[in-house]
Amino acid sequence: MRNVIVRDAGAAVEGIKDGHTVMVGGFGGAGLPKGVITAVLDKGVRDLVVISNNAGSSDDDLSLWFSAKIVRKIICSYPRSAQQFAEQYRAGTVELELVPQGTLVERIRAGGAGLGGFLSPVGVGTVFADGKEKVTVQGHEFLLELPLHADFTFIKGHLADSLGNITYNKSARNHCVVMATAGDTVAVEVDRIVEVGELDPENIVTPCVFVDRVFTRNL
Amino acid sequence: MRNVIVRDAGAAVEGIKDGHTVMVGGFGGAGLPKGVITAVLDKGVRDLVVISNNAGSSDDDLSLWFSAKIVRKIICSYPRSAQQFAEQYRAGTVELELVPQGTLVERIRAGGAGLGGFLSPVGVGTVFADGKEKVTVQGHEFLLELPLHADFTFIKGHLADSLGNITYNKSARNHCVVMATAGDTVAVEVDRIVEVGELDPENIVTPCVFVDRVFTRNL
Amino acid sequence: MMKPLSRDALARMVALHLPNEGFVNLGIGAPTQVADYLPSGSGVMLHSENGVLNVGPKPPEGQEDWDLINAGKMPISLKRGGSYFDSSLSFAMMRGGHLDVAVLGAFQVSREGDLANWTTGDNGSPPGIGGAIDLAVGAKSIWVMMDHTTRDGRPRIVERCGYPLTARKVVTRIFTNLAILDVTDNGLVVDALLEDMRVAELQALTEAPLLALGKVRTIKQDGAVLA
Amino acid sequence: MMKPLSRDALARMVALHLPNEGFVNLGIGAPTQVADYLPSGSGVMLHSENGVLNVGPKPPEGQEDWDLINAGKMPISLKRGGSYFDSSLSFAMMRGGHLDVAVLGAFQVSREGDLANWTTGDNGSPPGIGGAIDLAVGAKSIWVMMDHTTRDGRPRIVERCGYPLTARKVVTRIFTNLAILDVTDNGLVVDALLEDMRVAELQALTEAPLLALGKVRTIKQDGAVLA
Repeated sequence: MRNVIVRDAGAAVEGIKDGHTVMVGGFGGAGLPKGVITAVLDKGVRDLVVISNNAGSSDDDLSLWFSAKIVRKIICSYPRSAQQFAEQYRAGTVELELVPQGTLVERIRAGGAGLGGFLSPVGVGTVFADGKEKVTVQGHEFLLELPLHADFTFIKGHLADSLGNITYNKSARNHCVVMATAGDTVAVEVDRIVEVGELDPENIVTPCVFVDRVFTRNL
Repeated sequence: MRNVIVRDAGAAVEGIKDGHTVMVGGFGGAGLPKGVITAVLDKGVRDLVVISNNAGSSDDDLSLWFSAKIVRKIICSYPRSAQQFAEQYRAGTVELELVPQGTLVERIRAGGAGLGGFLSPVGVGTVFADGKEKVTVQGHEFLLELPLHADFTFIKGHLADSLGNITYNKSARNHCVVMATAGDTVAVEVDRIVEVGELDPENIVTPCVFVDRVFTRNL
Repeated sequence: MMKPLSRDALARMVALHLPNEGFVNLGIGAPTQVADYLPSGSGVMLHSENGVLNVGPKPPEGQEDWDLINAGKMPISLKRGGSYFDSSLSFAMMRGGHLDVAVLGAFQVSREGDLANWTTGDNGSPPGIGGAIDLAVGAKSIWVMMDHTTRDGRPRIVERCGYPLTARKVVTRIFTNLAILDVTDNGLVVDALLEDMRVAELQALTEAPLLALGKVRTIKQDGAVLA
Repeated sequence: MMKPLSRDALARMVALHLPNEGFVNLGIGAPTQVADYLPSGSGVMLHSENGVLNVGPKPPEGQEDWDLINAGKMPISLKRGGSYFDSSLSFAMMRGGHLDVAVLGAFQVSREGDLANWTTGDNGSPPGIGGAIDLAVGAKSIWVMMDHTTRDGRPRIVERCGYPLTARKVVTRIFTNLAILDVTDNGLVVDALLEDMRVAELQALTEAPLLALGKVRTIKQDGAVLA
């Protein structure tokens, strides 16, 4: 039977390479898979393109990747209170693609759902329309937004079984749920692993088809 | 406190008018709100535009609406085994817009999510591309699909509280979950009404913000 | 003349205007404070963009759950009948017009309801947009809550926004520490004004022209408004 | 010459080829039967378009739950570790390339892998497309399972489909009651053939040209295939 449980965060990030695009779940600390932060650093990769809502604001999050200068570009909605990122940004050593949060999530969903893009009313008439194709439908103007996809997706769940079915805890679902659909390799850090059959089929949020690796953190 | 419970199916369809667009949930009988079928008939409305996966195949579903000739057009994916519809279709008294099932669901989702449309790979190079705008993104051809929205949405849930939070039973979720987001008035037939607080916040599938009316069937 | 409303009084004034049983999103910063002044029994349900409906108050110290936070990343609680969902559904709620009111902070609002609330364009600091722009486009009513002028006395309610726009023609109502203004097709209409203040005095602090068409209601020091 | 494979034997042949632990969708009609022949321990997880993952067998008579059905609207059960979800997520799985194999019935398949499986264009009856087209575009591998010819002996594997297309260049493998063919850039390659049948005999029943490049495996009457 399928078993996606891996030993630790190191095994969860195995195969990550220079230049990869990496999605990292979380809104603030909720949904952030902290175990992979150092595991990725340990792999010695660089030039990463990171897709995440924030750009790190404490000593156990994406800030560490900016300090270590392994990020070439970040696609995110709210890189405030992000001191390490801000330093790299001011120095011109990291590229920022700022995306409205709802558009960011929807672009990730499009990537996971096999869509070529979508028409959004968000950003029309603002700097967020710059460089984007405008499409008018039934008299309303929209921006054509393109899908996002990643080589690796790292997210935080609550419970998992060995098949890879995932539940989340409270507001920690945030971007994790769509990110789980949009990575070539999807690795999920969870609080606890349960027996197959323990999760109520009605309450599984991410079905196992989307999940490649599951691990618990060595605390 | 908000209380969306109404007396019966008749109250749930109150306000429906000639020419309205109506979404009806269900895949076969699962998720089909059978109580509203006769309630709508009782209102004496006609010229409805119906959005549903199927076109009825038994004596307690959309077949009744076709028998009564109250449907002007149906937008659906699989109107097979639908005898009453087929008769009207052959007679030329009802219009059919045939939409691939995944595209149907996604168009409804776009309607509920405030998007102007999306680019789908489904249907490229087939008759389903006829009359649709083709958009090429990064060398791939897509069809521009437009959102669907309804005046009334009728779906079937399992449990509801008086705020309008909804859960579903097994595969009866199907199209109901997105349809709940895309109607001006959303009425949900449920098996049972529970106290506010009884539904686990992690397991509510349709949050109450989408729901206007809830009723149980008088069996 | 009375002093401008305190932050608390302004929050209270906004809270007292929210529709009963409405679904409301309070933006990060000052608008978050509105939650503290909702009348008991108002039935207002608060939405948080990160995937929470029916947000409750801050939990007691020591009982914070950092998996249960609001858009400002501060610990919250969940009221009975609340629910959790992912960001795609949360933004579908926002962009899809399912929320009745969004209360947002702003740097500037124009006569036509243009909103500038995400950046002053200051060089150096990385900009952040977050979810405010999705709310501004999607909620049924967009209310702005802000000081009437900048700290150095310049108007924030202007003919045309000088700062980068968040969205065009979306603001429907402006609550400031001096007044309540309605954004109408005819222009900005004064709905309520600080007690003892005159419309001409308010106009002097406002770049866009103001209309006082009907009866102007009176704002008391505690944020209550009298007809 | 041996008789063509029975429906059961064809279903068994397809079942034996599915990848261990693969995520598989079985189309309505004949492909549904493949489920009955999955080797125990294969770990194959079946997906149903109406929102079920890890579909189990038909429940015993009297224990049907009409809220738990498959794409053919017949009662099913759920295996341990299965899950329910709504159609938008279900079709995201399909269109987004998350399923390993979709096994679909067909009226015709072309040399290049064009698929025609939704309508023969007969006049009168309303057409139905359902979810087959989404699968055909999205699954990583599209396998067709069908009789090699029509009832009156005409080829179904053709140069160009005469019936309306479901999708272009998507079929990767064809399982018929006579043979297994791989759709390659060079054309249709015979992978396996009914015992005692010759490639020339198969070609006579096939409009598109066939290639027998390497060793052709042997299909036994029960659907087993020998190297």
